[in-house]
Amino acid sequence: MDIFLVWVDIFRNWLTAGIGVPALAAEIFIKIILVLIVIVFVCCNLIVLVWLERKFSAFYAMRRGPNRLGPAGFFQFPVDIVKMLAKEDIIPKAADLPVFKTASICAFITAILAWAVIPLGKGLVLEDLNIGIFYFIAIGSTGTIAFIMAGFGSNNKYSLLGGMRTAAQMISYEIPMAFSLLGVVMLTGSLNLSDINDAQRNVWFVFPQILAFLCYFISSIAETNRAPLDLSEGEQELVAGYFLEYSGIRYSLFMVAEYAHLVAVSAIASIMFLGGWNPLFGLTFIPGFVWMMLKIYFMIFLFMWMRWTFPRVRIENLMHFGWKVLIPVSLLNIFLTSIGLYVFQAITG
Amino acid sequence: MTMAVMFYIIAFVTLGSALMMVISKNIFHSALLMLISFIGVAAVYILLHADFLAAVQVLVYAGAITVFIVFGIMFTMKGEPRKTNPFSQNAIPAAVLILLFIVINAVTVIKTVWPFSNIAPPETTAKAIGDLMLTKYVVGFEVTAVLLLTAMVGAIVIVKGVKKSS
Amino acid sequence: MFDFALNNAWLIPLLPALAFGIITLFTKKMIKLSASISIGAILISFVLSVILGIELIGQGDTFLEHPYKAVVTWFSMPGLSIEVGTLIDNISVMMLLVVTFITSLVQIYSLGYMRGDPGLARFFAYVSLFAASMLGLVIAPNLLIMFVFWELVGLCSYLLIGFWYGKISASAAAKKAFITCRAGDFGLLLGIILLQINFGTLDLQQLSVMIPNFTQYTGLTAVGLTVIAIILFLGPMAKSGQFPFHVWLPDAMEGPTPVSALIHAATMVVAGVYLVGRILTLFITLPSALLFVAIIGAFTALFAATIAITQTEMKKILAYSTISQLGYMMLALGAASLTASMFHLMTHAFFKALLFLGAGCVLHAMHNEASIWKYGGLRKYMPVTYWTFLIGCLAIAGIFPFAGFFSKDLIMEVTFAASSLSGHAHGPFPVAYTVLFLMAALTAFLTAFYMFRMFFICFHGELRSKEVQPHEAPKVMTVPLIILGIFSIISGWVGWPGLGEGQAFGYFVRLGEFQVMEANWLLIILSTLLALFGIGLAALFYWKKSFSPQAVIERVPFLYKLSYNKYYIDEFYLWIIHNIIDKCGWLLWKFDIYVIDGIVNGFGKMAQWGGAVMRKVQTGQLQHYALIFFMGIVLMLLLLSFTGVHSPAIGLMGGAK
Amino acid sequence: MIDIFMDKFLTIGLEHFLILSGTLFFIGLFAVLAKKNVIAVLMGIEIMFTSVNINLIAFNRYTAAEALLTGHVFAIFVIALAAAEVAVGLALIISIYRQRTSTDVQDFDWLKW
Repeated sequence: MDIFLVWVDIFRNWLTAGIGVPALAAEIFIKIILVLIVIVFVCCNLIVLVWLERKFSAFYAMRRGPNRLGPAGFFQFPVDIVKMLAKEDIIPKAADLPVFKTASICAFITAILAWAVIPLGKGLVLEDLNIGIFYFIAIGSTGTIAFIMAGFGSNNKYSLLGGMRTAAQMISYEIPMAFSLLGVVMLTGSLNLSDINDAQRNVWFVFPQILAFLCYFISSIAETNRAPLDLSEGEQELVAGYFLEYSGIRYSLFMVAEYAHLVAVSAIASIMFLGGWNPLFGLTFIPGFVWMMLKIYFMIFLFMWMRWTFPRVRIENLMHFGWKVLIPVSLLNIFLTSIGLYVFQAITG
Repeated sequence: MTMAVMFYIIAFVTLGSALMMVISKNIFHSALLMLISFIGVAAVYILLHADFLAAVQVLVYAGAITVFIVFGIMFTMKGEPRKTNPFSQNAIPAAVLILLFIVINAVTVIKTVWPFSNIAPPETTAKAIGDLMLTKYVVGFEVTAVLLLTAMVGAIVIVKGVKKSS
Repeated sequence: MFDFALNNAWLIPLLPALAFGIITLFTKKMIKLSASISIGAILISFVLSVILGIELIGQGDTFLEHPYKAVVTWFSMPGLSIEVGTLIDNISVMMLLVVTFITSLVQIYSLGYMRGDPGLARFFAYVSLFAASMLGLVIAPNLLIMFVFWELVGLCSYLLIGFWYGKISASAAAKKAFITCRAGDFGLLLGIILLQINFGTLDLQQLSVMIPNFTQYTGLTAVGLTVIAIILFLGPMAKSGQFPFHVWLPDAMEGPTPVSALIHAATMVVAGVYLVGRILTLFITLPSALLFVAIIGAFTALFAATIAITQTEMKKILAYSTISQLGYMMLALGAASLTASMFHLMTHAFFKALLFLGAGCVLHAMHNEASIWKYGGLRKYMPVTYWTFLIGCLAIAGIFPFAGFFSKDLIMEVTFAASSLSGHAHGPFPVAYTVLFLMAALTAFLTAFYMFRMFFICFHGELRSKEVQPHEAPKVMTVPLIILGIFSIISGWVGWPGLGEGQAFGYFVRLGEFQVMEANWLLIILSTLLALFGIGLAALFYWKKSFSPQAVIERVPFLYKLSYNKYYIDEFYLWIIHNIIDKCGWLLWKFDIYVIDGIVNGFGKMAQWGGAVMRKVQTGQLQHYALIFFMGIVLMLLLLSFTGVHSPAIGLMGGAK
Repeated sequence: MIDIFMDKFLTIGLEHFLILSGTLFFIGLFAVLAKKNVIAVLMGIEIMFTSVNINLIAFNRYTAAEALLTGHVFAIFVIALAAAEVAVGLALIISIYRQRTSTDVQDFDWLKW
């Protein structure tokens, strides 16, 4: 069943018994390899996502999109990556060097750290924490600081404004996001993502928690800084926001972070609301991992649809919507959920 | 052994970044070093089997308080960033005082015989904390909620000011 | 009705006080309403007093033996308990009657006299306040309350003398009156405090019980108590214008004439007499003090009379006669006779009020011309005033059957009884009283002389002033005159010698046992003769012009000048003030500036210097404070850990052992 | 002697955490006492709050009589308090800054006059 865990066990046995590596070192070695696998997985996703995004945007704009390299222009992005890595890493003279340099790394790390608790299938997870979802929220909140660092470190007014906008936006939308996830946690009584996934064998939580799902969906758009809520980039007024001064590999790290975050958010959405790796229509012969990826990509599709359909909102509308609509609605959801739970318990005894 | 190594690494990071925070001449760097110190403290919590609190620490301190402070820095910063966080004249007496304190604290702690019970920590802390909070300490919980609301309203009123209407 | 009046005797002073309050606060702008309120209040008080008076007369000496006392405790502390309330006995009721009666009449009279004055409402307010204070003084149950009202009375006197505050002389006179009285009041307060310290009470009844046996209650010697009595007596001396405090009373005539009549003749100035009468036990217990009172009284009487002979202003003459008559009252008290004193107080109130109000009419008619040498022949212009004034003069001169005859005769009689001339003198100082008696007799002669001197100059002969056309005063002024005239005639008859229990004045108002007074024909004839002699002499000098007064003056210019300038007392006082008190003041001022101020400024400098040093510590920097605070903590920690003290604090901090 | 010391040194126990938290606390206090910028002072206070939480949890871990998480609950209360404190503190700092255009604590000397 847990083919992933079996592989890990085999590998560990091979290390300790076969080669004779000490247990602790083997454990650390395995962890490092696993982390690398996760990073590679995320980056692979990135290639697909960038291609998808370009195709989607072309589709919605009634264009063709990339179509020269490879089938349907699929190899456009790898080439782009090579170009980016080869580019000169320009650092402004007035920049706050340590901050400027670490900012992009921080953004990448915080995006990747969230993947530590996200299971892609049964046991297919780095660390199945008891407080997985809470960990996810906590790590998500630290992402803010990377954007501020980037904005500040660039020593550029547009960057600084972009960074501050990002911080304000992310802090504001973290609250409805956490509150909307709280409804699901109340239903399952656990913070563990696997437990939550297992609880949806019969019914997906998107149905009893439709309000929460909507809240989560909107606030995760804000969390990932994607249009129509990508105020921090705001090409028209802020040129490119916090990563205005970045180029080359540092810029690509921000890109990777954004897409990693997008995939993570989608994964959480599918685990929390769409049943995770539980199969649809009893199609159990398809592995859970595939179901999971399908759901993730469905969510990504929704995000992209949103992105290329709606125009960008103004900053005060964004804040008003976050504080005056989403938070009350998510609180209402918690209230309704608790009443529903109480009634349910009263009925079933 | 593992525990000791981890502890000393974490302690080094935590204390070092805290000390650097104090020493740093750039207030923004100070804030970032404070963040590192906070994360180090979260790691200390994990060492103490308090994983829920570690997450809370990261969420509140690293996610919210640091951002607040950075906001405050950005609202109030002016001039050369490298000179934004100088020491005052009483730095040296304060340093002597702090050293004395640290020594006294260490001596006091080492010389004291502590009553150990060493009960194994519960596996899931979140549930236990929730139970305690909503049963035994429910009053404190509610009071804290009211305090937070009051602080929020107070902060808004202080910054925005009260419009003198009518 | 009587019970109501008795139980609510506090209403008698309260009503005028209320009138004062209402007028000052609300009706100051409405003169007629203010006057009505004031007069209405005093009339109600008068009616209440009359009710009390009638009932008390019916009851004989019940209330004299057992005064009605209704009090509540005002404040109380160990050794001192002060009650406020009313003490109703025959003496106070007599005073109530006199005061309310005279006040009512004077207020009605003022309606005419003060007509058109812009401050009339204020006038009525002051008079009401005065009436309230005087009535409160009369029924005060203890010395402290009495003192409070005493001061209030002084305040009203000040306000009313300075009523026309635009006049410099008026305001100066007001200040003079106030300051002079304060000088005496200091003694009074001191005496009261000494009494309180020694006897532990200020209640009049308790004092009158305790004082005769003072050796039982206190450690005082007779000399000590005498000193206290004399210190206490300073207050009455000042208030009643006794020598040497008499200087304010003639100056007080700067006030409106009704005020002079009311306050400086009939009521307020007798407060001193009344107070001494209230605690006469104290003086009777101490013969030396009694003699002191008598000497002061007799001397003042004679002294003022000699001044009055040469004065040229009607009100001044009347003022000196007042001083003289007050001296008589003091003499009577000094002869240990409350009856004689109170009797003379009552009759004097009537005829002196009459005289002053008559003088007011004259002034009114002569457009405030002061000098009597400008008058003359007023008889035909103002007959009512003439006749009533004549009654007043006869009464004060002591001609039978007018009131003054009886009261003055009683005083002579009690003084005579104490002197060695009477053959069976009681008391330790018969010789001294003989002298006093002779002085009183001389004063009686002088009184008759100067009163009729004034009378003849004013009302007989020809009008000397050419500017004015005198006219009779309006009804509202003459009716009070007539009423007072009637009382000046009949009020003396209650003292008819030989009246027995339940009839004689001496039965109702007395101290000690009642004795039916026997007529001493020798004295009666002597005093009548003296008075007639004085009148005759005045008539010869100023009516018939048989002798020229000028010739007499030229014969003894020194004496004339002495008398005319009031024995230079004022100048003497001024000299003292200028040369001694001012110099002392200058000295004290220098002392104050250089020594006291030096010390005070030195403290200030020290504080400044200390502050300048200490403010270095107070930097206002929170961090400094926090640093010092934590330094303190470190010190405490080190101290505790090195001394090894096992205190709870160290336990709290972690229990280092 | 050295063995005992090494043993003490390598066996992580309550004392280690207490010394860690105490040192952290005093470093925060150092920031409070010695920094000019008021935001640095605020950061020092935050550090002090955090270090107190280490104490609470360490005591709960090592000396709790029963397996209750009272220390954790109180740490959460402290964290909430710290959040409230930083919000109000920053609000005060910003409103003072608007009036004085300074964040230097030595300019905040109204206590003096």
